[in-house]
Amino acid sequence: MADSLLFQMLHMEMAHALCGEQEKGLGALEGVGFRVGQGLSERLTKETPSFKDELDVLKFLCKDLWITVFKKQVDNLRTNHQGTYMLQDNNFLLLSQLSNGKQYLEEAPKFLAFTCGLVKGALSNLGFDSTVTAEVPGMPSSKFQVVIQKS
Amino acid sequence: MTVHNLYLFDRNGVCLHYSEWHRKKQAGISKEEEFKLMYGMLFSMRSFVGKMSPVDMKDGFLAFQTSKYKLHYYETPSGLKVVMNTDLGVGNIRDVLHQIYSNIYVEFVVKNPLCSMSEPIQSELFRAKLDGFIRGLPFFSARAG
Amino acid sequence: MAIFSVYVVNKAGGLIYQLDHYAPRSETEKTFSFPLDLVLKLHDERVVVAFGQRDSIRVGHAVLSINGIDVNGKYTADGKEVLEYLGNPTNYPVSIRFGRPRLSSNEKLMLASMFHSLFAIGSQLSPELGSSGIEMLETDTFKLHCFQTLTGIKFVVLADPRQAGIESLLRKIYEIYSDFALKNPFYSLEMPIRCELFDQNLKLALEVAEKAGPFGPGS
Amino acid sequence: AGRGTESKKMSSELFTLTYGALVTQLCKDYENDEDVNKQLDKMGYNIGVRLIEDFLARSNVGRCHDFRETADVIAKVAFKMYLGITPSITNWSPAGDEFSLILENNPLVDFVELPDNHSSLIYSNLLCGVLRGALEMVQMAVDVKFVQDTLKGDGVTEIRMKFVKRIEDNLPAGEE
Repeated sequence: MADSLLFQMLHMEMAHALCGEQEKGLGALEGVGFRVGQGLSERLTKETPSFKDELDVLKFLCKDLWITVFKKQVDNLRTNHQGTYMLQDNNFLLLSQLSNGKQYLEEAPKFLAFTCGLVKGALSNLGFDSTVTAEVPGMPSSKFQVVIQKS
Repeated sequence: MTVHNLYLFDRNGVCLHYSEWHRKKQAGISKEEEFKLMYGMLFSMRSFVGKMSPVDMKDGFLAFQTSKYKLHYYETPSGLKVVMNTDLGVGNIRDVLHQIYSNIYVEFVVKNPLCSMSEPIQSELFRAKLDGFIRGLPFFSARAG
Repeated sequence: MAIFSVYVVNKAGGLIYQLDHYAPRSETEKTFSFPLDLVLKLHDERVVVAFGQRDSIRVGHAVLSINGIDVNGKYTADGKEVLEYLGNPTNYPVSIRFGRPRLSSNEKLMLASMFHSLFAIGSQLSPELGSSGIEMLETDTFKLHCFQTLTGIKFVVLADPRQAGIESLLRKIYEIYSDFALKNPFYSLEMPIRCELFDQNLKLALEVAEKAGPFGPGS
Repeated sequence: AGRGTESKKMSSELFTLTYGALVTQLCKDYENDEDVNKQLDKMGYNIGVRLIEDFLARSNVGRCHDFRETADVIAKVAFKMYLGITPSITNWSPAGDEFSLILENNPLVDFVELPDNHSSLIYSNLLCGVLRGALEMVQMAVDVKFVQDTLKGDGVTEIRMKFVKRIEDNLPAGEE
């Protein structure tokens, strides 16, 4: 879709501009993602009734939020039922043009920072504090680990 | 029917990509010189056809052929030049060259933040997608060659 | 159908004969008020449109006349610079005729030698063994056909893309060349062809070939 | 989600939301608005030089030889394709080298009130960079600036575009 392309292009340029020069590096990009996550989860949950539990919120992230931003659902959600969740996207939109193997692997983190912020922001808007980290087993798949802080 | 080779040039004459599939004769000069010679030819060809044309042109130079091969040419308004050499049996493949531009170059170079638009393309994904696309063309088969 | 022109080029790339058979005129005269809404520039000693298209005035068209008086290259008839003249508001309104510039004989010489080198590069860059130089060149407005003799003379015909029978026309021209140029004692090889009979027979051959139409029988 | 227009609306909101977050972040990272404006323009330029390729590939528009033709393509094809709106084209200069794009509302400004201490911030300056970068790739050097912005209380948003010059194809150094 043409207008989803604008988002991708903007993300691309942010990853280049925000992480390029200053050493603040990924923090700025994560900050932008955080604010977008807050805003999106606000809009996406206007009509939905409140969530049953933590897992229900994570399912919302993997479906509604992921489709809006990445045009597909998360491929695999696993949890240890103690507040740690693993989201796996086997064809992550923001990596799919880069490579489908090892090339550019070392550059991957700056293309995941925004999304870590996005997930963190969405959760915080729904009342959950979390830490989100990401890793790339091999392009273009990516894994996001979400650890919910017990309040 | 055969596809011999393919060149991609940016608007300043940098050879962004070159690959070959069935090539029996090299140019007898280094690859760098060959790219410069090819680009120089295309650059002069553009002004040659522009002056020779009896009426105003739209697409301009499309192709030329010799006794043994046909060179197909496609240029975008942004100055990207796609050049494909095939055997003489291949007709108008302008839409194929446009597909290379829109489905492969735009998708895996323009939308790849780690790909500069004015240096030779390093992305392996781009090379794999291009190679796959060319091998899948109906006129690619080398059996005849 | 149309055959636009014929060029004969010698071994060294020198133009030894040129005929414009059919040169469609595309000219437009229009009155402009200041400021001119076309961007003009100097190119090859002519003032041409660099940007901006109005009605049938196209980028690349040259200023041919101002207020009905033909210009002389980049100068007006009375020797003033065209660009300066058109930059001065007091000369407005002004009537300007734009059109595709005719090729000067100098330009034709340059284009012939340009094709000569393109022809050779086409062979050098061939991915196949034993390739000739460029035999046919396709554009959206014309096809250029080239037949090179074993002695290195190139016969080049520019025609409408759908014009058929050009291969046999080229052979016909080669015959006329050997009959009326080579066999003419006053003609020295590789020099410009100024033989009346060559001219007449060539024009006749073009008429015949044109009537063959898009897919008519080769003459 | 993903129900036809709903998802289309959502993904254009995604862009405006992301853009808003970017501007907020830049306002934090840079001391003064002037630097933020410059950074937005630079980022826009980098997007424009790539976006033009996607646009040309998708729209099959040929070379533009005329500024009126360019204005139509920008307003009726490009804006429609990427932002879903069609600005009107007005205020042509006599020489036909300047025009304005008038937008009822600013497409980048869905959820934003300009914070008061940022009066000299040009919120949508990225758009100017995008247009400038894109047109430069098709050999047109242009100046682009906001002369009115609904975000600043003006009635409409007006983007002024001025043709500077045509960029000639250059032969690579060392060629004949």
